[in-house]
Amino acid sequence: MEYVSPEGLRLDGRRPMEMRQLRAELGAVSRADGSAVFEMGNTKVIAAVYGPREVQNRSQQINDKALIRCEYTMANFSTGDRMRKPKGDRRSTEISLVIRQTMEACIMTHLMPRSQIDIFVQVLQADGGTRSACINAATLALADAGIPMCDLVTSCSAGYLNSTPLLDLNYVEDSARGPDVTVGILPKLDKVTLLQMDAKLPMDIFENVMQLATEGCKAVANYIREVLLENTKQLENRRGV
Amino acid sequence: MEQRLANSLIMTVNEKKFIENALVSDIRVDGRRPFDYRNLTIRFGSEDGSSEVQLGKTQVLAFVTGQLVQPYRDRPNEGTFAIYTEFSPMADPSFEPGRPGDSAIELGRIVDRGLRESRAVDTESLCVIAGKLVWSIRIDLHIIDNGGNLVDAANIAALAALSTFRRPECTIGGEDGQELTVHPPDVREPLPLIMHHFPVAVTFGFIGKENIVVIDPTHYEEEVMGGSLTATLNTNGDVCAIQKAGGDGVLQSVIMQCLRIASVKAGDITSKIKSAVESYNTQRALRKIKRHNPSSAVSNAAKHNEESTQVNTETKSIQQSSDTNTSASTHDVTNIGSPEQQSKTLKDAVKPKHKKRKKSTSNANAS
Amino acid sequence: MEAKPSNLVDQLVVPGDVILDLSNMANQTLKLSGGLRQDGDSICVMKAGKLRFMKPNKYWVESSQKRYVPSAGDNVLGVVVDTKPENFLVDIKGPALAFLPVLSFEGGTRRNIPKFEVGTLLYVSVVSANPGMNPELSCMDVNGKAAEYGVLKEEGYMFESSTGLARSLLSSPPHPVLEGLGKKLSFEIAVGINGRFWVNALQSSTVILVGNAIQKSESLSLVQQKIYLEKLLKSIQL
Amino acid sequence: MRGMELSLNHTQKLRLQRALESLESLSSGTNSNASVTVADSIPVNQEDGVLKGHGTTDLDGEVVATVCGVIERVNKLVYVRTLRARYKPEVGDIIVGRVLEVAPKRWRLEINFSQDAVLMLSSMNLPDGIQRRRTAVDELNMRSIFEENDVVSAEVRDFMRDGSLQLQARSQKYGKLERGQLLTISPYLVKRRKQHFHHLEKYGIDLILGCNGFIWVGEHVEVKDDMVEDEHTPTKPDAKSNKSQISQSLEEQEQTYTPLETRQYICRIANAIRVLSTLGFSITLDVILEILDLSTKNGIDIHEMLGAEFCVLVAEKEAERRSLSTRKKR
Repeated sequence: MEYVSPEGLRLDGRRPMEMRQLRAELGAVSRADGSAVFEMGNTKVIAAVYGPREVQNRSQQINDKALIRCEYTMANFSTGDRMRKPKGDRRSTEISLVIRQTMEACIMTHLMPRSQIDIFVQVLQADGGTRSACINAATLALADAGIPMCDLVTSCSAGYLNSTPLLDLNYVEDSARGPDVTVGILPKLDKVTLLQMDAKLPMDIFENVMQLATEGCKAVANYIREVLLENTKQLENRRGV
Repeated sequence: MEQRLANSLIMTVNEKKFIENALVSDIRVDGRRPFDYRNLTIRFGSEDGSSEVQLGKTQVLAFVTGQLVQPYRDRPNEGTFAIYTEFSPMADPSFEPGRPGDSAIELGRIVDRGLRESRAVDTESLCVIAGKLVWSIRIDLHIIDNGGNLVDAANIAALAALSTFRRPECTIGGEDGQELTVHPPDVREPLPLIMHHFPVAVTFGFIGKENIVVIDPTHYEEEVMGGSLTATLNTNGDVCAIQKAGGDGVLQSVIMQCLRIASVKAGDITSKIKSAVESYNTQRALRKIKRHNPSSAVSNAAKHNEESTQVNTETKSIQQSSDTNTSASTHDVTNIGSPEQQSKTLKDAVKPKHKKRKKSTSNANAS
Repeated sequence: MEAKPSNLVDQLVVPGDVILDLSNMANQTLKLSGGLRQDGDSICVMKAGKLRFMKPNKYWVESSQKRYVPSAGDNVLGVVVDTKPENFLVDIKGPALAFLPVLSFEGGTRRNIPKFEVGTLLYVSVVSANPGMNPELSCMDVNGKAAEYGVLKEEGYMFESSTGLARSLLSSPPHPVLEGLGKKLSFEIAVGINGRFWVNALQSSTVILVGNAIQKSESLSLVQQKIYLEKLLKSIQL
Repeated sequence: MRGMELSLNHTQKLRLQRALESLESLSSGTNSNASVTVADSIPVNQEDGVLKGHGTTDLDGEVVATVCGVIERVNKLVYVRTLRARYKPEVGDIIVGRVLEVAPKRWRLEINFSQDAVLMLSSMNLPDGIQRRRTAVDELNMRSIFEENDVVSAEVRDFMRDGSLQLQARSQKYGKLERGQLLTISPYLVKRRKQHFHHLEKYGIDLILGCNGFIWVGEHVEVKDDMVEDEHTPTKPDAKSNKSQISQSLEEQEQTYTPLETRQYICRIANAIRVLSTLGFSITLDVILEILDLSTKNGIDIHEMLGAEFCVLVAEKEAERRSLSTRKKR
């Protein structure tokens, strides 16, 4: 199948190195301490953060840092085929684990000992790159909850189809069973915290694709930073003196 | 509370600091350098498709079995391939009995992704009748002892087991071309799987503030490290899968350096697996010659003949069995033990036990 | 009348062995320690090991195992796992966590309770060990002095060993490998009878060498140990 | 816009926008560059020596924010004041909390902090008011003081050695709160003041602005010296109490009866606070009273106070108020 036309356009009309439209909104869940909706094109996820709060299961309490928990779910209506998916299948357990460990790397857990932070992410519409969108939404929600972090984490994916590196794969491109590289970076430190990859790719091409995904992460980081700054200013202005 | 304290590994402050400090002077607690792999031993069981891998103190058992099933609707002419992991508290008290924990699932997913997504096993050759019957390959990974770096050990065990696994040969016959014969191993030599390449997982740990890279971390080092990266590569230098699930951030240049080191290690490990498999195959060939030794066969000859005739009549049409779950427990098939056992396995190969009697009566009725 | 000690003394015994028959013994007091029990008229062995005897009448079975059975008066290496208002919970490889009262330090008062983070390595003595109770530890000797007890320096590395190896490291004549290494290298070592030893030296490589050599020596016979030691010392000089 | 689930019509939308814009222009002059987000570096003069406060960390010699908020500088101290976040207790803060659990010698309170707060039996005055030894009987009667889900006002005492938070209620003004509403808002909207207890005599209402964002609006209760009376009237004999049961229950009824008017005022004030908090305006007594006046003057029903029109009105009013106050300063 042709994923890149001779004119250099992808199926949805993007250029190979073009990202989908980003949209973020803070405060989507009023009960939560922090929440956000994040959209990458047609992929839409919602994240809510509760905490830091008292540890619910005493035996899990950690004496020198906060306990981070994460639950990732995919809404039944998020994909084309509306199947009832069993809760806690292997894929979502793994993604929950990956999101938790990624967020743990940037949350300053030692500042909130003996407490617990819960991150809930739910995919409302899946159109490729859900993992990245979830991480971006979680970052926004954590920042909204005022939880101290040493850096933001932003994520973006890239693939390699028709001998062309493609940024931010959508569902059709994703299901082509080609290589799919998901990268999560700490933009300020310029370090990679999350890196997942499937299928086969020679090493030098992999480096290019990873580089492309990293650029995508940086673009996401700029957008997220703008959103947060705008939000902070708004809150401060409204509050008044 | 106390229970949890007793089950979790508590490292002393001294140990944590020492591991970091020693790494600054390029040495690890077990005397290795940062980029030394532990001793790797690969052993095989008496049956095809089983292997035992020992990596330092880590021990993993892999068992491959095959079964005839209906294929997935979206891939009608491909065999299926699944990985199951078993983390028993025997290997490490921190593993909880019952439901597989996060680490068990992550391990399964990493091995699965490395083998399946890179198409290491030729699944198309596992198709028997398109859309109706394919071989389903199942790998069971049992952790026997956790000495750290389970992923690499499990991956090697899976590769070794896959490369010695053999499935019974099947032929399709009958007027409508829908009749299936599963040939017992002593009638036709069972077939090995077609492996396109060997994706080998190599794990790195990042320890301390400077994120010093170590290869093949022990479970002490795993306790201390801030993050890890598992790269699955083959000998052609292709990257088949990478997993770095959060944790401390590292520079891109470090990741590329890891990949280059991993590629070298993957070459070493692949040749180790291949030589182990080769010696196993020669041994197997020797055993087979012994097996055909007439003296042992004489006593069973009469019964044996009966068996083989029975087998030939045991052909059955697929339509008849489409509702039943056709199964073939191949590890039994390959085991040439007593004739009683064989007769059982042959019947097993075409239908489940509880349907056995019913089926034979219905067959009789039909004829 | 002085009874002859059992003829199995210093021999290997296994569970079920009868070491003494009380029926043909005159009225005599016996002290039985770990691994022995009285079954009617006979004294039976409960665990595999070497039967030991101490004059005048004490018997016990000595064995090497991974777990430690606490007994009063032993000096052990413990790891702090939790802090409670009254006690530190310390892991000494025993069947239950041991309590170290916050006041059992030299000059310990309510005001100067030490602060130990989880994972602090301590050299402590077992004060009491009764079945059904958590063992109690102390960081003082009988005179209430700190003596050698307390926190070990936050460097060096703690190695695990069997109780048998720990005992042989503490025994006299000294453990040949330890003695041999001590002549050539400079390092500190603290051995807990509970199967842990801590090694510290200026160079990390020395710590690793000493620790691994000692761990390896357990599976070697005396002669093999000597050969191993010679080889090892040669390799260092190279 | 955050927290706005109102459906505004076109004019309302424009009016609200204009009001908010004018608010923005009013405050943007003061500290426009002081806002930071996570991982933004904070410009500091390293030579002067900097003390890094809350919400900052050191990254390769650079001071970096760890939360979103506003940079504040006090002499050498640099810190980031967070906006939306959980409550950060300071010793002496007056808070309102909800009892979660009655534990041995203590109550556990939910106060919107990262952990539950602890109110020891020993750090509160018993109903008889006298400082005395707490006996086992007192311990058994703890539920008669506070039960689960009671709302309590107290003061932050200190942090214990293990990091948990201790409260105290050693004054008659602290204690159980009854006959009113508990509102929870974001703590950054409540400023630390000298006065957190307000008695609105005009309406017969108590208003407690807890520093933790829990706000109590309830019927006014006279802080009286209960124990004096109690001591004068020793426990009545059983027979007598039986007789007086009917009269007593009437008496009780009278005690617990809140006049309709007061109840309406409670709701009105509560709704005023709700509107302010959805708009994200800081909540002080003056502002609340002003909104209350606004609602009564315009004849707006209590339930209409949460509607779109009133919300816009409040925003306009606030913009007007703030512009007036800044003009006055000039």
